[in-house]
Amino acid sequence: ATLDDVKARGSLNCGVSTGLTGFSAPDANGVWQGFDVAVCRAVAAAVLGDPMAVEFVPTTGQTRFTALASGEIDVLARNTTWTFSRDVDLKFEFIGVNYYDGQGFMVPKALGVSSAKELDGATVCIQTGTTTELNLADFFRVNNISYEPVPIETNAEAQQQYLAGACDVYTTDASGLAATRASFEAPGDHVILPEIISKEPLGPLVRHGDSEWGDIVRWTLNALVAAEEYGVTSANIGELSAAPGNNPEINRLLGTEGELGAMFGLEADWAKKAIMANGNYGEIFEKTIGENTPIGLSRGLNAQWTEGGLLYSPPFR
Amino acid sequence: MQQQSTTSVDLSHMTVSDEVAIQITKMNKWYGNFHVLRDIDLTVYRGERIVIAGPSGSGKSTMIRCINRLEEHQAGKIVVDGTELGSDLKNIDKIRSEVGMVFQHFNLFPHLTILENCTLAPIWVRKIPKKEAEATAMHFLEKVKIPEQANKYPGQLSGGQQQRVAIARSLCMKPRIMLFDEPTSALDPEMIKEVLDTMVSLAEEGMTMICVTHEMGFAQAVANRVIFMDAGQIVEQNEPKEFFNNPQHERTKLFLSQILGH
Amino acid sequence: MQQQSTTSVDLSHMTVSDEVAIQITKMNKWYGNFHVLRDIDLTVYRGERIVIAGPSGSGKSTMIRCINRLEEHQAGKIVVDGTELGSDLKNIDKIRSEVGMVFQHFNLFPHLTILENCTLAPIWVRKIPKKEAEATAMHFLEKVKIPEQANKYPGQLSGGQQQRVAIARSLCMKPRIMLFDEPTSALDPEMIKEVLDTMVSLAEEGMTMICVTHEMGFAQAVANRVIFMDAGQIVEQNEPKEFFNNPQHERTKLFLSQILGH
Amino acid sequence: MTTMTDPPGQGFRLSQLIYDTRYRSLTIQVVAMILLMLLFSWLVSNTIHNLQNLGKDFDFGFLWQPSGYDINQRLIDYNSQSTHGRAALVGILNTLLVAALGCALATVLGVIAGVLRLSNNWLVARLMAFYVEGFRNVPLLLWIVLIFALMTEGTPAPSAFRGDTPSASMLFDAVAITNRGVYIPAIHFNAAFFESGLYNWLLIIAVFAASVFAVKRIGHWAAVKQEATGDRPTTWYLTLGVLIVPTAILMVLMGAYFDLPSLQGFNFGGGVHLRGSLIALWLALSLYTGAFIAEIVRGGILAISKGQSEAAFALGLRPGTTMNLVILPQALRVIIPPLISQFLNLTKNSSLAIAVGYMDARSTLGGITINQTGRELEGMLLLGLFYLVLSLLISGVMNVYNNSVKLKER
Amino acid sequence: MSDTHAQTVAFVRDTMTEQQEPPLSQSGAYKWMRENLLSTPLNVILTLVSVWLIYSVLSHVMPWAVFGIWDASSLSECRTIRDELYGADANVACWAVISERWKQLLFGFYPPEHYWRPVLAFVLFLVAISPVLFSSLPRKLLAFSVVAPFILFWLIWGGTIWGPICVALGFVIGWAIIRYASPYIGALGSVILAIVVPLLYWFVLAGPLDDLLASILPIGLEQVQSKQMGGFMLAMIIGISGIALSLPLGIVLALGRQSDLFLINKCSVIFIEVIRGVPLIVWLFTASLLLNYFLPPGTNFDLMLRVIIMVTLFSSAYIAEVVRGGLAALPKGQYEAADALGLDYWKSMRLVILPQALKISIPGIVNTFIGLFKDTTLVVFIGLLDPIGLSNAIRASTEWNGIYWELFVFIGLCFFIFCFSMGRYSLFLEKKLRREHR
Ligand SMILES: Nc1ncnc2c1ncn2[C@@H]1O[C@H](COP(=O)(O)OP(=O)(O)OP(=O)(O)O)[C@@H](O)[C@H]1O
Ligand SMILES: Nc1ncnc2c1ncn2[C@@H]1O[C@H](COP(=O)(O)OP(=O)(O)OP(=O)(O)O)[C@@H](O)[C@H]1O
Ligand SMILES: NC(=O)CC[C@H](N)C(=O)O
Ligand SMILES: [Mg+2]
Ligand SMILES: [Mg+2]
Repeated sequence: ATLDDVKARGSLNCGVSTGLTGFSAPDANGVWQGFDVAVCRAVAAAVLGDPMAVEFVPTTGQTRFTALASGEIDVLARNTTWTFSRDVDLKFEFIGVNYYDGQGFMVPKALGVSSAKELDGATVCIQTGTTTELNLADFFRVNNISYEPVPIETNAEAQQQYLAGACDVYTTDASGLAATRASFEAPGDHVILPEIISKEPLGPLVRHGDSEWGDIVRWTLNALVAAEEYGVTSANIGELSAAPGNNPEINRLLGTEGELGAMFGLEADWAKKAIMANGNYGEIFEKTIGENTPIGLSRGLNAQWTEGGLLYSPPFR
Repeated sequence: MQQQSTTSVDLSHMTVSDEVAIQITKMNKWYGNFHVLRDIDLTVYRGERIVIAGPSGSGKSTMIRCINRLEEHQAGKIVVDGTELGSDLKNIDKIRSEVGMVFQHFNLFPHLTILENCTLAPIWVRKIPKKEAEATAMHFLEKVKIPEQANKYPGQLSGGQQQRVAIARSLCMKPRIMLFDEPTSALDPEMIKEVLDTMVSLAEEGMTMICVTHEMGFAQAVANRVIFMDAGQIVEQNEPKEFFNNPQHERTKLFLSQILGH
Repeated sequence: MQQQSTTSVDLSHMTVSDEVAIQITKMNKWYGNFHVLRDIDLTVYRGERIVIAGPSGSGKSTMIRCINRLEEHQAGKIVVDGTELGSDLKNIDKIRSEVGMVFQHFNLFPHLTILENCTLAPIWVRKIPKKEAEATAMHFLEKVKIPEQANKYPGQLSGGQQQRVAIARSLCMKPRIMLFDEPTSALDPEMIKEVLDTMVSLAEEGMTMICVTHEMGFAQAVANRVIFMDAGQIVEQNEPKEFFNNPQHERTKLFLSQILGH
Repeated sequence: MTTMTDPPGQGFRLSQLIYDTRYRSLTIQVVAMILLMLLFSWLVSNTIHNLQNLGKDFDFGFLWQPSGYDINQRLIDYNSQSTHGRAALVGILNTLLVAALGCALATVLGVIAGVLRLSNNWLVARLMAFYVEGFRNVPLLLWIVLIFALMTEGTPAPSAFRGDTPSASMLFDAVAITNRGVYIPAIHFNAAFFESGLYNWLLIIAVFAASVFAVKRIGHWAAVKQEATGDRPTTWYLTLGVLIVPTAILMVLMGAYFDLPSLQGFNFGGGVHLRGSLIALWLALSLYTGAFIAEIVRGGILAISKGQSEAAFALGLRPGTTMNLVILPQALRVIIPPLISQFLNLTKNSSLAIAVGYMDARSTLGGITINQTGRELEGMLLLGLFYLVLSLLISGVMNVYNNSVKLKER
Repeated sequence: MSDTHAQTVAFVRDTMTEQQEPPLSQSGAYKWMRENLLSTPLNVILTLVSVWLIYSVLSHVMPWAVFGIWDASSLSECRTIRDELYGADANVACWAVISERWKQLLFGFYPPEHYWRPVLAFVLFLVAISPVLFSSLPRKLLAFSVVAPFILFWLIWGGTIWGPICVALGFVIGWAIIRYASPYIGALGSVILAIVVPLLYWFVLAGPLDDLLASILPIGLEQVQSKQMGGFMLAMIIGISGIALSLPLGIVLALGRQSDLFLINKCSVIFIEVIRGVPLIVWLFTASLLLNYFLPPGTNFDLMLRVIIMVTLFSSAYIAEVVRGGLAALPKGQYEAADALGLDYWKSMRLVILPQALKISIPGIVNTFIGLFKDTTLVVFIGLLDPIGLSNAIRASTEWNGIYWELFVFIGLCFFIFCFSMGRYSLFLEKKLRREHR
């Protein structure tokens, strides 16, 4: 089983994107950082007790699924949209959503375009092997306008082509657009068009057939979300986990009460370690892509359900 | 054709024993549909020196190549030193290590020194310690009169010297029978003599030899028996004097007239 | 060196006209800074058969190659059949189609049959209808005694046959002068004879020939004149009998003693 | 006295399996067969097991499902509603297109460079040596990336052609070189004979082919005439006329006109769009392979000994005729086999299209389709088969050619 | 009849003419120019075109390259310096990216304090390969060539020294069995044993033995992950191990293709043709994506190792063809002489045929290696950091975003120097072989 493999290996193989600032990119020291990376680290912390025990495998839109299916990676955390066919036909298991997104368009301001409908005849940079590629085809077909797709492997390449003017428009998940624009020299020269043409619930996924492993990843993600909901942060987690407090939900989450960890073969404090890795969901968001980062994404749909968002962790019981 | 100086050697003191070295009975061979050797019958006694002559394409090479199984015969029987040549690899190996062969084009191994050429088979086939093999090799190199070349490579030797090395290489396996396939026909006239002299000295020691050659001087001087082949058959065999002076078969007469008429 | 059977031919009935075929005056040639031909003066009359001899590197090949401008000379004058060889392309073409040349290595075209080899130039240079060219070619192939090979490819012929084809190929252009550059030196002894015989029969017909060769038998039998070259110069020339029996120059004597001493 | 033993007993002994030449080869082959089978069944059972674990099957049905993605360069009708199979076909055609274009240009470049490298012009020969060594000793991928970068970074975007004082302008008002590719004039018909452009072009090609055939007949006629009279009639103007006039007349009849590219909206409209990816891949493949071909051509010409041309000159043949009748026919035999294996390499190397996003067979069948359907095993198998069949076809052609031109030897 | 001319033309030279200088028009720079640049109108045109071409390329490239800026820490800093020095519209190279990152391009993310290891490994590799490449060197060096692979492996990947030693021990065991056991159990038996025993040893004993030795005497170097290797070092590792490992397989395939045994022959042919008929990149994808399908569930090994395996299979097909050429070039007499001396198939191959065939094949092998070395750049598509992959990574960093030519020029130059000199070596070897064959 995957869990045994990971334990035996002593490290988690985690598929991430080849480089998307804020989501997954190596920093100056070669250490991977970002929103998606944090999920991997949390899982590694939960399973192995060490958030750094992760081997990151950079994947492109095209290679990610084969990498996962062939077992080269144990979990794929690469802003991947949860779709029916990926779940059912490609035989993967999406274990949740860590970012609710939609597909957007970015154009240079100088082009004077204000709506995606005005893009008739435009050249569009698009990452191959993504849902955005399919959505794009649908969008232009439905609106009966023409376009010229320029297929591209990685975000870095797309950025380069777009900046060089080899395409008029770059389209991908809105979060990806924001992240890309943030790394431009002059982000202000580019606008993200108002249309969001699709639903893109992005989440980590694992292979079909190993439900125990799926459970571990799923509940690790849930733990991060729940932690934010219950106000467990990396600042107060030490205190909270030292002794059982009066919130049983928190106690069960942090393993000071009940046997949740043992149920799927982890230590009792698995969730504590996972949260300690990078903080709770909210902390991770703020640190990596939040409004105070150059990427500057607001929580929007990704706020807790209690705050009008869609994040809703099932109970730890 | 130049007559060689070898005519002066007297080999009459040498005895031929009754022991059979090679016994070929009703041997036939085909290349595809082409019948190369037809009903060959031949008995060679130990110590005999046989010369095979015949026009080109008559199957001389093929016959002696059958004797150490470089070619496979398809019918009949070849018994060498009491061992029948069949498809049994062990027998083949045994026979090959008892039968030495010298080729027209020497076929020395160019990447090995003369000494290594001579010790290769003794060491790897006979499993003789290297020292001993080298001593034997030097002995035979002295015999063919080129011990001083032992550490050179074949490419550095003249054709005649190369052929003598080839003979020494065969001798190092201490074979009981030696086969020669036109050993001098790739050589310049001066070198032919060197090689023939070596062969004569071998003959003097009583080695059983079968030699395909057109050197009729050599045949007359050394052979016990001359065999004439044509179209895959043995047409005539006789002792040399009779053979040359008094050929019986028409084909032999014709052949001899051509050979000697040059 | 074997004396060829050609010695028995008698060419004394043949006439040499007064007409000048080739006139070379004060011709000089350099390869880079190397002075290959120095002040060559030579007059060849129509019907003459000239043999050029000399040590290797003396410039024999270079000289006859200058005659049909395979090499360019840098000073002096070459007049062939009344046309001066200069840089004028028309003259060069004219001379080349009147001067036939046979090379040491035959240089047949391997992708064409013998017949095509022989008709190529007549058709494309002389603009002769194919039928006619083929008839001529067969005529000359018969002359060199290999009409039956007409449809084979050069690779299928022996060296001697190939050289005879090369001669026939030149003849098909009906040249008035033939140049031979060591036509037999790439051949086996038996084949040399075939080719020399062909050349003798050409000589008998009164063809003007210049021939670089070491076949002194041929020179004695066929040539009107033997020219001896050394170090890029004509050192001595004379009729064959005189040349061989009574050489004048030291250099010639030395050369002849070496050649004939074999 | 003889020491002949009786022939060994006729009974079959086990050791004969190893020591008897009759059975030995059989034994070896059977053992090899068994080992091979074991290896295969091991691999297959692993695969089956792994597929089962993943809950997948082995099924080519995906080829008939709609693909959902668009392909920018398509030689046949295709849209996002077409099947994956058709997408694969589009990719295959794109591969064949760039391979064919590449082979053609590489041959031209190679022949020119190879011949010039032998030129007695010192400067030109050096220059060509520089070209050959430069391209042969640097990885193809680098050249592709480099030329693509040159395309995208070194050329203006279409927007540069816009405005009253554009910073870039079209060549002859007909060709626009942009970082999205090159736009060249297209030929259109306003009195076309058929609805579909394809048929019109087929008609033109047919007429042109007929002209080519006629030219061949003219050549034949000239040859016959030459055989008969010895003089070859001058035919070049006839040839030229026959080659051009009928096609030209047909074009005029069909109302052919140039459709010049012009800036429309975001991009140039009209004309033919040669995409940057195609151009970069094409140029890089051609330049790279051209360098190898140059060496082959040079070697081929050098392999024809100097004696051949000297013999031809001595017979009075002019240099041109010598080239045509003596040197080339021989050089071609030497050149063509390695040339074809270069074509093979070029075709395989076209799979580097991945570096520039050119939609070839690997990108469609072996890329997006695999990714959208999760059929990596099936997809890669088909892709491998495609290349394999292509290679075998090309080398088959080579063998036929080799056998047909083999020189006859004794 | 007037056979008189012969008499009248009789001539004997009395004074020999001396060697003279050629006429002026025939020597010196003038002649050289005339002949090499301006001999015909076409040539004049070609010369002019070439001069123009060279001028226009150099006039663009030279100032760019020569005035390049070597000292800056980012592209924008480069641009500031350029603006100060030459003004804003000057076009000059920013070589600073090379001076800052060249180590990365050479070694990837190999820990800098351990750079000496790959460097030393490279030097040792050169020493090990030299007796193979230059036959004039003492044969004793070959002994070092045999142990070198283990040393090189250890130097580059680190870990305890016992790992490579334990692996090497397996080979020693196999060799010892063949050497000493064959008199007792026969050639065939000893060969089978020599394959089975080391395999058993490697699978069962080597691991524990390694651990044991390591715990007793922990000598070793710090371990370095394959992931950390990149750049030219990666290209070298893949190329060299690919060729070295494919050599035995290639030889076996070549022998198989020459074999009379139908099945063996056909299998070799199919293997070779299939491998060669499909682009390397497809094989690399297979290695990275599909290999796990064919292996037992749960196997998971290093991507680099998988690439090396695939590259080995790939180049073995090419090597097989090269070796086959070498085998075919040997005269039939060599095979017959070996047979006639009583050598069996394997002995005659090992002692007589292969030593000669391989020597003839070395130029071809070197050429295969050059091709393979260039092809290692393709690993960028499966996520390994070869020089081109690293250049992408460097470009992706904020400091150097937007830099192209400098990196390409540097990488191209490195490849060129390496491949060109290897190519020259193989040419030299071919010429030498041709001389020796005469
Ligand atoms: N491998 C082969 N396949 C088919 N035919 C062969 C083969 N080897 C030899 N032959 C034919 O068998 C016949 C006998 O050949 P063999 O070499 O024994 O003749 P030979 O008497 O030695 O002639 P030579 O004096 O020319 O060496 C010849 O006609 C030859 O063409
Ligand atoms: N292309 C060339 N470049 C430079 N030197 C040459 C060239 N061709 C020939 N030579 C030199 O010119 C001299 C005369 O050569 P040539 O071939 O005419 O001699 P030869 O008398 O025909 O000798 P041989 O009997 O060996 O054929 C020789 O020293 C030769 O080395
Ligand atoms: N642009 C991307 O890399 C991801 C696109 C999209 N979210 C997908 O899963 O296909
Ligand atoms: Mg024979
Ligand atoms: Mg000469």
